[in-house]
Amino acid sequence: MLAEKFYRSLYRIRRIEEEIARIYHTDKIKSPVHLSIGQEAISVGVCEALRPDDIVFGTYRGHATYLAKGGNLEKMIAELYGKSTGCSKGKGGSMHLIDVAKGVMGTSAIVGTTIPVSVGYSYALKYRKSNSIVVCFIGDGAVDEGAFHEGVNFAALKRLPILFVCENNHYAIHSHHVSRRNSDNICERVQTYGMQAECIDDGDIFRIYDFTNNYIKRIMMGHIAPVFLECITYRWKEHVGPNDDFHLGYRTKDEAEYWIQNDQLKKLKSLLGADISSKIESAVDLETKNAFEFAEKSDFPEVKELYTDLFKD
Amino acid sequence: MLAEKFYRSLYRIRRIEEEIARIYHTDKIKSPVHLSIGQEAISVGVCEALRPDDIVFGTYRGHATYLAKGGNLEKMIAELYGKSTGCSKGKGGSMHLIDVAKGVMGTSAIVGTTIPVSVGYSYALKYRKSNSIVVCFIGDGAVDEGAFHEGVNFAALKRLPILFVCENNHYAIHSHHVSRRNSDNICERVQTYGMQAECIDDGDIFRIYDFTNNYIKRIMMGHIAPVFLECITYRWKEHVGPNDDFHLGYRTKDEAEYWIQNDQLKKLKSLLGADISSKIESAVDLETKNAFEFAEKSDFPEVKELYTDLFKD
Amino acid sequence: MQRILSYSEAIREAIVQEMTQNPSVIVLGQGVDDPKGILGTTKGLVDKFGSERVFDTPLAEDGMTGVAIGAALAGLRPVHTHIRMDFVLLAMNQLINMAAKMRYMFGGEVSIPIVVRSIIGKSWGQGAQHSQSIYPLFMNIPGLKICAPSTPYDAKGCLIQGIRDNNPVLFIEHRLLYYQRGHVPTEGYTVPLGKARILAKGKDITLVGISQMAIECLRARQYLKEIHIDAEVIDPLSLSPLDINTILDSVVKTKMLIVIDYAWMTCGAGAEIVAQLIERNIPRDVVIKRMGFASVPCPTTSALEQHFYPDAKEIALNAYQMIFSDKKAWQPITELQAEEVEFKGPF
Amino acid sequence: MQRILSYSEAIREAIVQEMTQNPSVIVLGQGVDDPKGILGTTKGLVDKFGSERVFDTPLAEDGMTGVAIGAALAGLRPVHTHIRMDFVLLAMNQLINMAAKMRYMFGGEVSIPIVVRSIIGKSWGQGAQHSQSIYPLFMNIPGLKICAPSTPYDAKGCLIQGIRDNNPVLFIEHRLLYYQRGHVPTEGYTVPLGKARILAKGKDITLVGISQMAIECLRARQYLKEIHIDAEVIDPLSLSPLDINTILDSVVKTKMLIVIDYAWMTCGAGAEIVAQLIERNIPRDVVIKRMGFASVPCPTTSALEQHFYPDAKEIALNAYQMIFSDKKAWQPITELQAEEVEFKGPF
Ligand SMILES: Cc1ncc(C[n+]2csc(CCOP(=O)(O)OP(=O)(O)O)c2C)c(N)n1
Ligand SMILES: Cc1ncc(C[n+]2csc(CCOP(=O)(O)OP(=O)(O)O)c2C)c(N)n1
Ligand SMILES: [Mg+2]
Ligand SMILES: [Mg+2]
Repeated sequence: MLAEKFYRSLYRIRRIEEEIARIYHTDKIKSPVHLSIGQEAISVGVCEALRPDDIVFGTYRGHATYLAKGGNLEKMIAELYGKSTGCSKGKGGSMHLIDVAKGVMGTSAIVGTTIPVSVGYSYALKYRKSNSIVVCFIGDGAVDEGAFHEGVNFAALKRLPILFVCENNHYAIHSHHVSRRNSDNICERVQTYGMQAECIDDGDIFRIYDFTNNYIKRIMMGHIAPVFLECITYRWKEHVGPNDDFHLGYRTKDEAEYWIQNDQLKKLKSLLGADISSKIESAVDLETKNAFEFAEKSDFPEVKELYTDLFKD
Repeated sequence: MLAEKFYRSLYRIRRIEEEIARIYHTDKIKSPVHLSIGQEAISVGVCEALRPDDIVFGTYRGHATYLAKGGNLEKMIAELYGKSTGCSKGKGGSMHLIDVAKGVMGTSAIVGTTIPVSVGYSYALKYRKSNSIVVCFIGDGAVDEGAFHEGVNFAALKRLPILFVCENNHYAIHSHHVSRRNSDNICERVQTYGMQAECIDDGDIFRIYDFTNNYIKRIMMGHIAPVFLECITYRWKEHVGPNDDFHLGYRTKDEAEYWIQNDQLKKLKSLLGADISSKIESAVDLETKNAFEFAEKSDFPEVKELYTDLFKD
Repeated sequence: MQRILSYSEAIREAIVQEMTQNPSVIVLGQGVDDPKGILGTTKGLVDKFGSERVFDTPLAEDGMTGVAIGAALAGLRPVHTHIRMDFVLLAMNQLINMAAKMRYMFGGEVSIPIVVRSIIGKSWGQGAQHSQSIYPLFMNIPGLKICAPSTPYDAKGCLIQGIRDNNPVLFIEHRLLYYQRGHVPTEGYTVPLGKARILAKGKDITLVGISQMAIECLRARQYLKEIHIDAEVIDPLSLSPLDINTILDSVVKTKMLIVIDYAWMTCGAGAEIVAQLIERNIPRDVVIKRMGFASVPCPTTSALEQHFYPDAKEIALNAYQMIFSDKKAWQPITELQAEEVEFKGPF
Repeated sequence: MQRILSYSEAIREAIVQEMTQNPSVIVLGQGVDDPKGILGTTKGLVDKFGSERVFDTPLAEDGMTGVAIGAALAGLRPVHTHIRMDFVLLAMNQLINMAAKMRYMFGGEVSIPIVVRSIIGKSWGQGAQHSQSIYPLFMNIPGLKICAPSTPYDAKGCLIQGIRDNNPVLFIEHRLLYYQRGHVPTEGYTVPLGKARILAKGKDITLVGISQMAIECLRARQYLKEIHIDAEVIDPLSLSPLDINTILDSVVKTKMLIVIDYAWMTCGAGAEIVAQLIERNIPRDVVIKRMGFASVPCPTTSALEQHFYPDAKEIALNAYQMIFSDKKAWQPITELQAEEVEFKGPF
């Protein structure tokens, strides 16, 4: 059942990020964390529709993307801990997660950089006549960058199998889009490049799922073209770190209220009922506990690791 | 009379560029020349509407812009000859023309670079509550660049007094826009940034003039906002150099035919009649002759000039 | 009496004073008007000077650099801030193809008085894309001035000089320096770009430290006192133009030199300093060494990150080994108290 | 029998052979499929291999570099061409923040087999924005390989090696070298990146010339024969990794070194070579000099441009002055015939 799958993935991400937030003060995680709390339904809705061979690229706010696409949990937590068992051997940290086997092709800390890279990956897929697609998750801030324009243009030009997913939480760090753009009409802009662009403004996970599903169906039928999905959403925590930041004054709790009420996690839970949800929760809680234990117990990389992984022979 | 002014400026640019083309094989001009022949009416139409304090920025294909805005002719030819009397003391060549006194703030050889620079200049004008505007001339190739997106966005965001003029000749070197963009809808795209954008597709110099004039009127009435003007046009000569290049096969003479028929110079001449036009022509011919003589007679810079003009004290 | 300010306060004071006395000075950059105010350096400026003079920008490093250049062409003096130097890689085209060249290629007709502030420096676990210090790339380019002062006094003086300078100036601030405190005069004053500062006199070895490495050199100097080595510590302050003579004089005296880049070493400032000294025929018995980042991207895990950066102890150890021609792994006994607060994330 | 090809033909042959044997190799860049075909190096490729493997791009250097990186991540081997290295300044973000770092920051999970071809070199009157050779900027960055061969033989061999290499490789071609002709074997062969080539043996002085400067060094060597000076000429071929040992061995023998950068000297390859030699304790009596571009943007007028670039006569003069400790303005009597056609614009 769809709701159950969604709930499992969503609860899992929320649970893990809350655990990260909880232990963050201990300094065991010496890596800046950009939590997705409040925005997870987008990654879940999209990734639940994806097939194993589909590819995702994410941003530094990438825990949800990584986990939703099936990225290895233990390796992620170990990565945050800087351990050699981490998905990037401790060299990447929270902002550089990867799981090649699961099609998570990496997250980047430079805003906008994954846009053309995702497009290039999808070029290769089309070139190989693969049926797979690439999903490129970006924030609304990335839309400001020249790389957005150049990347989207090329995807449209070559009609590539790529789904752009823009998580529009209205802010880039503390900067609201009104101080960055004349109007908030990303989809309208994207359409002029020659691709379909739609906005889902209520965070509904089923709508996000359906949209992605339909896109994949069209790809399978041979209608290869890029598509753009904007999802309005809200970041609950501070830009980076485990805390709330409404006291800073750049945004208000009121503004957040709709999104807190609209929490997809809560909605799914009430859909499923207590029996099912609590079963899922205890399984996830155990998995979470184990993952953090795995990270704790793992070793730090040896000093000689500083010099490895620069070049491939 | 408008047509007379237009004809003088247009004939002058054409005449000078043809002279450049004529003597180019002598290697006296050791600087790559990107001729505007066929496209001059855009610069003339726009610049005839400008006031002395208005500012223009142009590209490496900038002879027309420079001359139409009143840039010093002798200094331009001397610059092409690499003489110390050139507008850039021989250090800039054909691609780097400037006449600060006339508001020609410089042309650049890196596609797209003058876009944000023009925008920044117009920010300063608005900041100073000046009535002047900036005109930023670009080619259609510049639209591909991230700098276009970033520059246009900022102009729209801050509602700056800037007129973008895109000379759309369909080609970037030998590359037609179909190999660079999904569709040829620049204005539609620009509108989504939140600014007026219009296309003049027939090269009519009076329409170009009127458009600019109206823009300036609105600015004077205090309606400060950026505007985008696309002018469809055609480059008659090769991308760089004095020759025709229809033999290369990337474009056809047929395609050019409409524009050659539609030559604004010819049209203006027939409007004016032979009397007036030939009076203008002989004055310009003399001026041209003098300018080349000036360049010929001027000295090359002394070797010590190699090291000057790096920093301002 | 000495007035003590932090490095961050010194920078803010420089900006406030220059903005006050010259309406052409404007401040732009991502987050300059936000609650954190670029680690405090731009805090409150928007209230003081208004949103036309102090403004946040879109995430558009190349474009906004062009905007700053254009505003400068029109006579403004923009101070453009990047919260990490890594992001300046997006602005190389405007900085190198335009800002550095326009005056020359237009035969002196224009000038580009911009200051580009960028923050370098470790904090913790920032990783490959949030830790770079790429000043060597700019040192290669004629037409740019670059400075990276290490003390609050020089931060204020160099920044005021940078804002008044009629040319593009890159101003580089290390995150850990923000907690440095020191004497800063109240009035506006300038420190010239192109004159190195001898932070401490000494006779046995010359330590040249760039940006925060100058502070590490001062610490290393303390360590070395234990074994009666008297190190001279030089902060070049300005990397372009580079004051080689102050370094040369010191090296002629001490016959030993370590240059510590806060950057990768290949084609770095250390290489340039060594090459310039050799060209100036320094005495043949001078011993020279370069230090800097490990030749890899910066890893996040502290287990590796701590070996990526040079520090005071490693500098002291290298000095010890050079002086005694000894490979022994000497360690100072005393543990120095960090004068500056150790950075604690996240940011 | 020797098969003689031009540098340009050698490059084209390398690409054709690699594309033929490996369907993962693709070619992209502005104008790669146009009638001029990047000075002939990509001419006819689109007809041979189709427009999915050989394609023109929008004017979007940053974006298209990202596209190449993404395609490489997916297992393709893109060869991305820039007709001038100046334009690579728009692609620094993708090259340095992404291509150079991804393998490391993902703990070895990915690799980025891209080749970035870029053309440097004077022709005439190109001026400040069309003449830059910014390889020193990339030498500072770990994670990139850089080569700039001077002969047709090495151009083919290094380019094939670059395409087969599993890492980002910058391949730098000087416009004037395109007219060099030389022996090029028919079959596909590789020349390793990381081993310098001794272009001519000699015992009196070592001349290290980068890219086209290697050819100028060969000419200088001819001039110097007049006065019985026997110069050794080295082309480093690969700048990252840099084969310092070949240079070191030569210098130990000749005791005299001139490094000629085809770039500005500050923080250039010359600086790095000097610093590495000093760190390796070369004999104290070695005399060293750097040459390179004048420390200004490149002017267009030939009256100044000819003094901007080093050339064979100036190299020979410097060698003469070093060897005889003489300030005399010596000039060779013979005038060498340029082996290569002098470039004649426009381009
Ligand atoms: C090129 C670049 N510029 C600036 C930054 C600094 N920065 C980090 S996150 C961020 C905000 C990005 O906002 P958005 O894309 O909306 O993503 P969100 O954080 O809201 O998920 C900025 C400006 C960066 N990392 N990269
Ligand atoms: C950033 C950059 N990329 C590539 C080039 C090479 N180049 C020079 S002119 C040109 C074509 C520009 O076309 P367009 O903007 O349409 O102007 P037009 O030549 O048609 O007037 C190109 C690609 C350049 N100068 N700058
Ligand atoms: Mg956002
Ligand atoms: Mg065009």
